[in-house]
Amino acid sequence: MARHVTTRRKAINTAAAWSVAILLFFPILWTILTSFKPEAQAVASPPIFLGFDWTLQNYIDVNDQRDYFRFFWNSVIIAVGSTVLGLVIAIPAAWSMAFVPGRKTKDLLMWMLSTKMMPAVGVLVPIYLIFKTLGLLDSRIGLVIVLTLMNLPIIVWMLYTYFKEIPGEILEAARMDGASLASEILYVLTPMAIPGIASTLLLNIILAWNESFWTLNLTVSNAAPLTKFIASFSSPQGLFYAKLSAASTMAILPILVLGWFSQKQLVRGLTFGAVK
Amino acid sequence: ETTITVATVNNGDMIRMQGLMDDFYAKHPDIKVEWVTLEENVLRQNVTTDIATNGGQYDVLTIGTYEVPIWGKQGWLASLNDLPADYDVDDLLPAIRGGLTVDGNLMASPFYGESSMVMYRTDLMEAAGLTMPDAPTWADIEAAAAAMTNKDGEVYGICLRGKAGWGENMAFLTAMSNSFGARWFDEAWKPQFDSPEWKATLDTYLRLMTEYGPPGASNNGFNENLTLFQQGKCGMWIDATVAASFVTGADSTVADKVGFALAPDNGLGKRGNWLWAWSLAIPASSTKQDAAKTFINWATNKDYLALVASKEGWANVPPGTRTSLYANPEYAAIPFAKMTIDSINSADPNAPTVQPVPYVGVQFVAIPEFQGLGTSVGQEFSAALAGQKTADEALAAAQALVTDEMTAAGYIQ
Amino acid sequence: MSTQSSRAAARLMLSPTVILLLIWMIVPLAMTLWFSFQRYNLLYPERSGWNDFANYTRFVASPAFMSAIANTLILVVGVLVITIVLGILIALLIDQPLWGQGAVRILTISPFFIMPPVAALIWKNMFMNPTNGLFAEASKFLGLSPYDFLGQAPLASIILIVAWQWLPFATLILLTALQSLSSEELEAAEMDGAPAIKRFWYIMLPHLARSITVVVLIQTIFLLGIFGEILVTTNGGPGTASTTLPYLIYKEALLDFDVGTAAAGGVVAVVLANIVAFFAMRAIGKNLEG
Amino acid sequence: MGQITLHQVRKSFGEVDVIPGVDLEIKDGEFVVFVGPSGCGKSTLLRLIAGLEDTTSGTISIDGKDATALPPAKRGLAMVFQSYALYPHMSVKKNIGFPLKMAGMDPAEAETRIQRAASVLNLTNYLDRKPGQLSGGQRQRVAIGRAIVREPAAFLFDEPLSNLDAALRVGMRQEISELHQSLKTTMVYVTHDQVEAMTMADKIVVLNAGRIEQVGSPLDLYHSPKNLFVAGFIGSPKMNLIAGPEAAKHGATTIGIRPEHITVGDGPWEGVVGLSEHLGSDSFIKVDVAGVGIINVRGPGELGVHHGDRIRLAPAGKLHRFDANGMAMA
Amino acid sequence: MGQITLHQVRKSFGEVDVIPGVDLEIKDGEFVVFVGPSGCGKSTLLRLIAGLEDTTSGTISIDGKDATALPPAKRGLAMVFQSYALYPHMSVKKNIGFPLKMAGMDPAEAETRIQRAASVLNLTNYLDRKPGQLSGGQRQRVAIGRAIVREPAAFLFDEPLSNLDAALRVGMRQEISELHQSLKTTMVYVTHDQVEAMTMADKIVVLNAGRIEQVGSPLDLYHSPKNLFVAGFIGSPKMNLIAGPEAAKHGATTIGIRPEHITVGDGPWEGVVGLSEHLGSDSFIKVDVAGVGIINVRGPGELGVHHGDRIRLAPAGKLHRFDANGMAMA
Ligand SMILES: Nc1ncnc2c1ncn2[C@@H]1O[C@H](COP(=O)(O)OP(=O)(O)OP(=O)(O)O)[C@@H](O)[C@H]1O
Ligand SMILES: Nc1ncnc2c1ncn2[C@@H]1O[C@H](COP(=O)(O)OP(=O)(O)OP(=O)(O)O)[C@@H](O)[C@H]1O
Ligand SMILES: [Mg+2]
Ligand SMILES: [Mg+2]
Repeated sequence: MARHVTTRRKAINTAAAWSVAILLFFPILWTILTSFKPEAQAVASPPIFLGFDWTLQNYIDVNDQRDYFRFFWNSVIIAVGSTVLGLVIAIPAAWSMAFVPGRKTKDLLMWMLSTKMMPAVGVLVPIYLIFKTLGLLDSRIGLVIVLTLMNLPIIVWMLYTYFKEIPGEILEAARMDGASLASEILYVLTPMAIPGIASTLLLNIILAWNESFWTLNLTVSNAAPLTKFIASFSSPQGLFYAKLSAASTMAILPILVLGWFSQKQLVRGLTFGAVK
Repeated sequence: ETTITVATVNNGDMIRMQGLMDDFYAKHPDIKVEWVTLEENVLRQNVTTDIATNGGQYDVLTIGTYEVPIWGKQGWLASLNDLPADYDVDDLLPAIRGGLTVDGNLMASPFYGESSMVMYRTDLMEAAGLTMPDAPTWADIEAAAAAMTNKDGEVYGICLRGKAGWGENMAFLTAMSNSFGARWFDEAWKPQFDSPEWKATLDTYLRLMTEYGPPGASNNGFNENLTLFQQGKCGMWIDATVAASFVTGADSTVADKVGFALAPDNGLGKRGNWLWAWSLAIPASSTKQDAAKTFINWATNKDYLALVASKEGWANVPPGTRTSLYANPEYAAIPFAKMTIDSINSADPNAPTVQPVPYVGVQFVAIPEFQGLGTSVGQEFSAALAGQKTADEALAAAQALVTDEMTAAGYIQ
Repeated sequence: MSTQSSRAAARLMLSPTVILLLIWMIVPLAMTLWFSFQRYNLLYPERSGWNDFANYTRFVASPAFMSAIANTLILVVGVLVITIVLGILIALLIDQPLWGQGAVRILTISPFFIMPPVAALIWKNMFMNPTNGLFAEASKFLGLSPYDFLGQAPLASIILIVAWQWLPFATLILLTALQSLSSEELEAAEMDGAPAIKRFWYIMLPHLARSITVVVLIQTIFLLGIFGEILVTTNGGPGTASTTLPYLIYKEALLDFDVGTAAAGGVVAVVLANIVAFFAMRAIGKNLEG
Repeated sequence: MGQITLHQVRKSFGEVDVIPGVDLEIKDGEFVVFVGPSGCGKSTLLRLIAGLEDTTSGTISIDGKDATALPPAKRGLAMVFQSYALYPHMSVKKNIGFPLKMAGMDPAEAETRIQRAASVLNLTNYLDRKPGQLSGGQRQRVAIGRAIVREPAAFLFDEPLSNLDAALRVGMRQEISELHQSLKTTMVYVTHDQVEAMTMADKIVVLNAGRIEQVGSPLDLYHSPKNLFVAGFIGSPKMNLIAGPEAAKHGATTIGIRPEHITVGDGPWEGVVGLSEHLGSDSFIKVDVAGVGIINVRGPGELGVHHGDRIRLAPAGKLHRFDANGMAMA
Repeated sequence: MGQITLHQVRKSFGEVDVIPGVDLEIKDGEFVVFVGPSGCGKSTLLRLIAGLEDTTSGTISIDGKDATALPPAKRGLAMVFQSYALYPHMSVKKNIGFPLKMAGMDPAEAETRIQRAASVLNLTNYLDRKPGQLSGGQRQRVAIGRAIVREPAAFLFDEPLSNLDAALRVGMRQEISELHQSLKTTMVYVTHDQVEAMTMADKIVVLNAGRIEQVGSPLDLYHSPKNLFVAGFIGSPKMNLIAGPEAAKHGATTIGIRPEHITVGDGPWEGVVGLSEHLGSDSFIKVDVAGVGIINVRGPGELGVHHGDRIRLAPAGKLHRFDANGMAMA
């Protein structure tokens, strides 16, 4: 494989790969561009790519209409909160399955995953009623709980695959060294699994950030995250492409940037142990 | 200090109100308003779930003429009979007020009201050598559509709603069917899609749309058609009266070339226009009813109209709720004002059809099942528009599914 | 590692997850099951009581049901096929030496981060709209008449949108897998006289089998529940052309507010999902061993 | 102090009896090596002593006290793992200090102990490195350092050198021997490499399928293997084992003779040279002797014998005799 | 047929000259071993021959024809990789048959060839297993099987035994030697293990930093190393290399004497025994001789010498002399 690759060949590869990448990215790029257009130029025919009258007005309008940062903070709190809570619950579970496996461990994992197959719409009313009874409607806590439970199987699974790569001998060494179970997990396992935990964290923040069924239906205003913010911008009175694009950009950009920066860790985590 | 949560749709008038809150806070410093602004469908889901499960998360709801009679009957809404005198309930347009009154109690206060009408391009009509009567028939419409269509030039004679949904294509088609003498149900709640009147309605609709309509119409709703019209791609558009201010507004390329006419009829005594009002109501479960009433009074009072007029001009005043507005000479000067009030006045939610019906509602049937039914039937008709079904197949399917649902729901014994 | 005390500790530490998930699964499921036998419409508080199997028969007998099942399967399989085939091709491409590999990866992965409703809005309004969308503009530019994606090919359009969102996931997993293929194995094949195509077919593809399995498993779980994209784009239409099982349940639950029937639909969906899962996990579980 | 006694220790995994029942006495300060083929239960036995596995039955006592039910941390033993099992996220210093931290030792006292251990092991210059930045031999030493600081009653080693390359292995082997000489602490050492066993052990325990075949000093085992298994296992190249009429001549079922105890030239056995390997210092040849079988011979480097030559061989050292049960005969 | 000639072959990776320029002639049927320390370019040289790397300059010809630009598949060579590089998803049979399938061979004919290869390599019973179900030695044989079936002009091996454990390594080494004797095909074999090199090679090529230090038969290199590098590299334990006045006595900068060429008892050097290891068959001792340094000695198993003893040593074999440039002196 280490054979020399001609520059010509590399140039062709580069051109092809960039074409594909730009094609995939184009819808996002177009949305971002549109968000800087005056409304009339947003629907101009033929479309204007760059030579339009750049404006920030859409962002100003959008922020005037809705207090963006309130939604943003709710998104952050809910996404991070549910992920961290999930990790706290999942780390011991993943430890158990990875280091003290039983005959049923694989089945248990599959079962956990299968809890995700329940169609959310089908159980909305039961959950809604439970939440109402517990006073959790429109609370961040409530959403954190739901999203934690939603993503718990994924978190457990990802951690499990990471932990399995850690040699059991190291934990035994800690035990020989006099560490209690808690110290073993706290001082040895967790720091060793930091890369894995980080990518689990990232992936689940993304999943939680983008969750748009429970967040829409269980919040009103106090706990409303960005999905709710977006839901207030598809207007019944006119397709405000530019404003919609601005709102969309504001909703996706934080997580997009996070995703870009953590791309390496994410990719490792996404493989769910499929690649050794 | 009391905080009330107000749920609204995200249309222009509501957004404008949020910008005018300084006035409210100045007058009522002890009340704070928390806005929940949502797209119509999401709003309806959230609000309905809340009110039906007694969730109590909202103090003021923005709801339509469809919900008011149903919810009012369930006792879910607080009566607004005791609003202060300056509210002047008698100033409300009778058709609108009628739609919001249940058993003699006003259950919601209209924020703005609308009907539907024909908007057309005066320049194209002129070029075609035609004139649009103020009260056209469907034949007039078809002739005008044929004359204005120039598909190569991307001008389509008529744009109508095609996107499936009880509030989308079915709002239009139900209103249209009224002028053809059709109805959803007879007095025994038997569905009527097998009637020749419905057949005529659908045939006409499909003929208009396939021959003179824009491509992809089966996904066009209000928004899509508005954009098309503003870009000068539609010769005519029959839709909500509120659209008038948009097609003549700044974003429109044809602002100065738009004429208005009443929705068409077939000489049967009913026109094909609807009646709708976005209204503010208070859930019976709200614990802050006084503050909520104070807010509603402020938002739907005559003074509010004056406030908007003073800040944003008469053209931006929420229309269609008060007689006094149309008596105001400044407002009457607006080109579409008269056509709007005439349209509203020509619809009667309590007697919507040529033949008698057991239900209330012009472009809907005010029963809880209608959202589902309307959407399913709307899907059939939009499939017919997309060319995936014939009109007869769509009607037969509609008849069958509505019969099933109504039987299951116990309307048909 | 398996002393009695560590086994006891393991059970203890596993229990919060298992108990929480059990509650999360059983409580709503039990309530759903209960509701599914009730007359229960949110808008008719006065109508209530035991309803036998009426909700089920209504749900299953509804004309949209069979097409919803078919559409659900087509959607899942369609997206899987597209993401895996394109994913492999793109992964092979990105794996080659090229300039700006990092940037290419970043661009490629981006669609995965987009909120589903936003993705649907973008595609519907700015691309597939037959009058204003970029596709329409492109066909006009080419002198063709614009294609009405959502009207004429609603399901295919939705598949396209969903596939766009999931393609990065498949691509990146497959790319990582490709990179884990030992170069010696490829060199051995080269020495054995296998040309590039055959190396792909006989060496790379089998190597990817495990990753493909994971892609199928994870995506199936997420795809079975998709309805937000449908709601935003086609509302399940025209006709029932893009109505899927979750969308059908949505209609019962949030348009009709018929909790009973929606619950029956939910139970049916759970049963079907588990049938799919049973076979999928059988096949996949094997592939994941070792 | 570090005397370990196993009494009727049994271990089974599910149905499988991995250790059918072992009695063993390890004296304080002894260097005991467990050898045996792969899968014979060496690691399992060591882990039972460490407390990382529960015994199925039997008792383990350390310094006279029953430790069978004690958790690993309470047994006062230290273990060095095959993979070293260093904590990759901690510096060398933290690695070595970890047991002390777990024991809640006063940091100043811990620091002195760490420094002492580091200087014993020549690690003083590497205290701030992470394990990833160390060579194999250095990692090995850190693992030992982590064991030393606790001043354990005994050290347990599980094939600590098997991941090192040949040259390093020789060096580390010597270092561990020297460590034992200086600390005089009991060491239990598992290996399957018999050179390690021979050169390091005070006492070798030969295991086969979970059973102890023979316990004794290295030269004991070399010179007087108790049975065929030990005879075949100890010594490299392997002892030639000859059955049949040739053995019968010596009144045994099988006779054994080591390759280095055969001379080439004259003698009773005639055969054809098969493989012949010349290493310069030694020559290894395989001779096919009719009626006897293949005989391995180790001769001097100058042995001028090649593939296909016909030569004669003579036994020239101890001849081991085994009975029908494979047991050595007097 | 399998003659390989390298003429002024040079290879650089970017700036780094890994092979500065090598000339080498490999005769048909020869067993040639490349040895050298890690990173010296053995693998690179082998991969250049295989065609898996392009030469930077120079020519490689196979059987007299220029093969420098031929793709690997066209060179008619077969390679066995260090990691075996078996196809994990194919059965043993499919693995072995893969090159034949790629060559489009008739399945019946392929089947006979596979069976023949399998029986040569004792794999007949494993044909339906996957590589994951095989032991290290069996995998090794499958890899060889895959090479054999093609009846190549030459085999290339890149450290094929380095992943096996010691005992297996000895066995496989002999199997490969026997294979060479029966097939008589040219083999080029890379290793850094000098025992392998010594026992298997017809001709050893010692590489150091990409340069050829010496080419010759194993005993040539053992007895007459051309320079210090080869002297130190060939032979185990390593040759004792002594510089200073002791060397000057012999008119050299450095003198070398192998551990097995030193006798204990009487002699000119007196020292203290450091480490002494007794393996039964041999004893290895390190003696610290004042003014000379540490001398390694290999003696017989019965050598009764222990740590701390003061003994005398005498050179009793060839003494190698090297000049200031490290080259051997006549
Ligand atoms: N956790 C376990 N469950 C079931 N069987 C086991 C377990 N651990 C070990 N065994 C079995 O017990 C036997 C002894 O294993 P052990 O690891 O003690 O061998 P060993 O002598 O250390 O071998 P090696 O030299 O290969 O390390 C083996 O047959 C092994 O398969
Ligand atoms: N693809 C490459 N790019 C850059 N340098 C390389 C490459 N492959 C090998 N090298 C360098 O070339 C030199 C020789 O490597 P080579 O693998 O041939 O050594 P070797 O003798 O086989 O060593 P070992 O015994 O460790 O396998 C090394 O210094 C190595 O770092
Ligand atoms: Mg072991
Ligand atoms: Mg190499």
